[in-house]
Amino acid sequence: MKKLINKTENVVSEALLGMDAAHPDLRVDHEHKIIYRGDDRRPGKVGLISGGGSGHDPLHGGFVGLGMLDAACAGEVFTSPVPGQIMEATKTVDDGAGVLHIVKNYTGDVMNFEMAAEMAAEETGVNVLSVITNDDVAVQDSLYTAGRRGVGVTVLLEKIAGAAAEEGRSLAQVAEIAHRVNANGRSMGVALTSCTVPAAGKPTFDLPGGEIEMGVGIHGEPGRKRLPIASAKEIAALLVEPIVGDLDFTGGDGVIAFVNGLGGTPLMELYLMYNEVAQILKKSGIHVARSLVGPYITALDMAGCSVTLLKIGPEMLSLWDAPVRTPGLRWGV
Amino acid sequence: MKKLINKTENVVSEALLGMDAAHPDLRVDHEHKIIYRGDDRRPGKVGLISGGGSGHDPLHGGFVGLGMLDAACAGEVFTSPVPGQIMEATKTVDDGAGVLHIVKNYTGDVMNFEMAAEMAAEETGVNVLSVITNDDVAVQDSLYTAGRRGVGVTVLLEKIAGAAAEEGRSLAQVAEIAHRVNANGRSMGVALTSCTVPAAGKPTFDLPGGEIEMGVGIHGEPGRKRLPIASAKEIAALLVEPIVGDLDFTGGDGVIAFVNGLGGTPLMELYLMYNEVAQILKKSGIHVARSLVGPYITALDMAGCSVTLLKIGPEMLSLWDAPVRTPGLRWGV
Amino acid sequence: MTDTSVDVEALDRWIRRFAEEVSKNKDLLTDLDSAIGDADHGSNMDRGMSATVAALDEASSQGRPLTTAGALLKTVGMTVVSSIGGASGPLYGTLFLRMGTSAGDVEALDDAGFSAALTAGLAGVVARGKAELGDKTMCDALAPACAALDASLAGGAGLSEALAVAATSADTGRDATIPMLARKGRASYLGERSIGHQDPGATSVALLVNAAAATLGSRP
Amino acid sequence: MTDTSVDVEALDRWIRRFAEEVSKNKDLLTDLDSAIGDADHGSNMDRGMSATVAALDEASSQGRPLTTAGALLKTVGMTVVSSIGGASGPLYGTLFLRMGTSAGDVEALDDAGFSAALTAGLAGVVARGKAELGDKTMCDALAPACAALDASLAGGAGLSEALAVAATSADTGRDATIPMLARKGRASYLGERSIGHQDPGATSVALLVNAAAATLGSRP
Ligand SMILES: Nc1ncnc2c1ncn2[C@@H]1O[C@H](COP(=O)(O)OP(=O)(O)O)[C@@H](O)[C@H]1O
Ligand SMILES: Nc1ncnc2c1ncn2[C@@H]1O[C@H](COP(=O)(O)OP(=O)(O)O)[C@@H](O)[C@H]1O
Ligand SMILES: [Mg+2]
Ligand SMILES: [Mg+2]
Ligand SMILES: [Mg+2]
Ligand SMILES: [Mg+2]
Repeated sequence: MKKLINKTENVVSEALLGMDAAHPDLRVDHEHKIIYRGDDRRPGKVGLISGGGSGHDPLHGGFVGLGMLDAACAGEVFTSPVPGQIMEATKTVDDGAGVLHIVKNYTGDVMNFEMAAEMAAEETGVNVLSVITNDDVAVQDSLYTAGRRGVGVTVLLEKIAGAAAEEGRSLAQVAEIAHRVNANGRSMGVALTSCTVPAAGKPTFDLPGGEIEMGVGIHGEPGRKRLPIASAKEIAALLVEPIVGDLDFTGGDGVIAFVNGLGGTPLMELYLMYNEVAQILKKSGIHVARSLVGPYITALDMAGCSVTLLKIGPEMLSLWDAPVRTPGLRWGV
Repeated sequence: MKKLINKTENVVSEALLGMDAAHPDLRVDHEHKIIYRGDDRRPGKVGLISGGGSGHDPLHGGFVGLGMLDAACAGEVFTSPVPGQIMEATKTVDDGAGVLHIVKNYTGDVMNFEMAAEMAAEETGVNVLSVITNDDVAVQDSLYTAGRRGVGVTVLLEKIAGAAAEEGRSLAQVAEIAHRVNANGRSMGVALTSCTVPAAGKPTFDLPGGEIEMGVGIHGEPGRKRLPIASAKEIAALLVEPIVGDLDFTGGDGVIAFVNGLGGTPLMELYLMYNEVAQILKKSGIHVARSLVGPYITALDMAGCSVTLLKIGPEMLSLWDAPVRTPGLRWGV
Repeated sequence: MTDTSVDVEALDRWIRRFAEEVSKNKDLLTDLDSAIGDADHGSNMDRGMSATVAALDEASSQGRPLTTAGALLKTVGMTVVSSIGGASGPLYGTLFLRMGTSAGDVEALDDAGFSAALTAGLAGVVARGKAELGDKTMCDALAPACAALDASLAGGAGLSEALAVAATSADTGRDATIPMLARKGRASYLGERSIGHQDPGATSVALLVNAAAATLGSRP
Repeated sequence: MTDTSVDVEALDRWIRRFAEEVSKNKDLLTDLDSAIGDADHGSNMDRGMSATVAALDEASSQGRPLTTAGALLKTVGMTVVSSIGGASGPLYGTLFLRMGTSAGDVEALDDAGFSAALTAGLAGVVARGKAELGDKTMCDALAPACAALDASLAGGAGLSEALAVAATSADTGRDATIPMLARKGRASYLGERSIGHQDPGATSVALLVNAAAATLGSRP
């Protein structure tokens, strides 16, 4: 394993020191590993919190700021934060209007956020609602399993719900639009290589020379199946088909099309993939209203990408276009 | 080689199709492989053009837009554009106020831009000035060699000169500040892995398990020497020492400190490196006025990073802070 | 037969032994989690149990020793919850917290009391994680261990003997996860591909029950 | 002796042969460039020479054949300049453009005329790239080849023989780049580490001169 790190145990805390130094707009609580907005918030604004295992940068810490999150709790690499952190962040950002927890659907994340919400409510009576993202069509959904993973939609949701909160909407309203975003988004990912968790010191899975792993998440979990490496055009089709097969994206005001890099794949390839995705969508009669291309929800150094489609209407579109000022997404301000 | 591509010959043109589709703010001339600003420019504004081999995304195409470049010419992967492209872009962006060519100091880039400037001047009489960036302290400079490579400073220069042009300064003034940026910036890079040029199909160099390559550029050129992998703290020292040994960065208004990812290294490690760099600068009495952390001038999928320091005064600082709206850098607008 | 007394010191020994075993088997647990998860179960458990040992040390060094079984187990649970994260943090945390509640403010537990506490812990894990038997989780080692412990004690065995049986059951339960198709936790994302791999959580649970057999059964 | 006539057809054969050789040696050129450059000299030259062959084909198919040596060489030069980029684009482009200017509007060059054209090409490369002998560049193969060609012709050899000598000189010049420390081009960034590697540009120049020896010397 070759990484730009010191001790593996300190990767997360040292990266937070760097984020803190690089972004005067943010305030970092190093004891609790929480990244806060450093600027003034609208009084009485609903608080937006997310968090999860580290190693998905810029998610979540890079999405803290005006128009997006109020706080992000950083867990160990690929390990959800603990209830204490989440409770601390919840109490800190609550301004009386309540707090929304944005949680990716992993057993660990769900349970830790759940415990934190219970504990925070008990301690201070803060009103907490949660939205759980579960957009990964690679995973067969069922009442009897852990269900689908939360992946790319999380980024879009944090932006859109963040704008709704910034507008001054109530907790119930912000939660409602957040649920709507999740319900209307689907994702699918592919890995060309595994990632290497610093503490593990070696790649999580072996991927022989000529193979790719279809249906991976963002934790180096092995995917659903291996295939021989194919062209970008073929891979794009393999990613888009299960997405559009799962939800009807035609008609209406179109979609936000999001091609996400998993960390080790350069932007040039992501643009090339986006071209393939855009062509498929065009042929399928799906109108692309907005697009996003880049590494936004990553899996350490994994090479590969994911595609997310989010069906939108005028309301979501205007929330998407609303000003945002975070290290990871910034426009209109 | 595993990449998200179709045919290796089409990598650049297909990535440009994707950029075009993803960025309605840009206009792409696919025949000439030129990325133009799609929005309205101030009338009579000096035109800023850069370009170079592809594979350094977001440089240069991702820096086209308000407050930065007017056009970027995309060469083949790691191969400078040809004079015809550059001439075409020069004629197109000239608004009577002349055009500045921003060229990284590589033999090929310098010669192709030179020929283009000669041809454009001959054909249309457009006034062209050039600035050549050569900030890489890994390379020993001499009158008798190709001199130092242009690397990280190019990003900062495109931003600062872009802001000067946007303000309405004359060609001579824009060129002057551009030269000043180059004169005050220094960089140094390290690779943890080689990159793989699509047409070559295999890594440009072999880097055995436990070794790193110090003093690499952005083309997978082997560096100056190999060392056993070291801690982030040690690597940061090895990068910063030759920079501050080459130019005095203490005093004055401080520096822009830029930790750049080479393509395959995740943001978490870049932040961790930035923390180490910031600590060294603090100990050395160098004030960090602004910082930039992320993959901005890359070498395809190479893992590693570079550090750039730019000594600034109030003028450069305010040009740095001025609004910019490009796919790669965006603030204040 | 006389009941074995599981007092605070014995529980402390148990937890420390578990921490040692986790540390020794850290790479194994992470390797198992690499195959069907995200390669962190070893470092998660090791981080949690090191923090727990540190918390136990601190409590005694600061002169506020944990004097009841309930207090000790709750401290373990709280430390685990607040230092692990992931799935194992809340699950192991709940296990120990519920054991603590079940144990209550007593200096020592009798055999039945220990068995009841462990079963209460299992119930907490099930309540929190909603896993059913056969879902390929830590429950597949913990549930048979609880059942065996209870049955052995009911059949007249001493704690020593009953815990030995429970440890064997945990091992068998752990091994039985290999052919299972995962329906909970990260391994469930793999569908059919989860078959043929041993569950990391069931493996750490087997270490926990074996540590109990090695430390609790002996009369003081 | 009678001069060999290097006419437009002969030049066309030369260029096409060079294109073939470049295509055959594409991987070799890229491998050499991987060691001390950026791994693209093979694909650069191949892209340029394929475009050149296409340009020659197009000119004849569109019924506006290149009727003079100057016109043909300038077409080659312009195509190379506008399709390669990098260092080799302007350098090879200048080589052929200057050869074209030197050749002028004639249907055929005599031996001395061809030699003069090649030497003019070399002068263009030096003017553009500022390399000196021993800098480990294409000049280290091209300069000795020009000198040998000129000297052989002056000594009374026919073009065939003189080009054979020139080709040998180019090969020797190419091999002599191995121990050199690069002072121009990308290889110069490596400093001492450039020693021990053959220069890719000198290697492609040797292909060019060998292609001339194979195609130009024979009397029609
Ligand atoms: N819903 C659940 N109920 C019981 N145990 C579970 C559940 N989900 C996961 N587990 C256990 O947790 C283990 C994984 O723990 P760990 O790797 O530490 O957490 P994470 O999956 O968050 O990375 C699995 O091997 C499994 O035994
Ligand atoms: N200044 C120069 N003068 C002459 N030849 C040069 C000069 N710089 C580079 N070269 C030649 O160009 C070759 C590299 O060409 P190529 O790889 O196609 O371009 P690039 O270096 O831009 O990638 C070198 O091997 C060398 O022979
Ligand atoms: Mg985990
Ligand atoms: Mg090149
Ligand atoms: Mg795990
Ligand atoms: Mg090259």
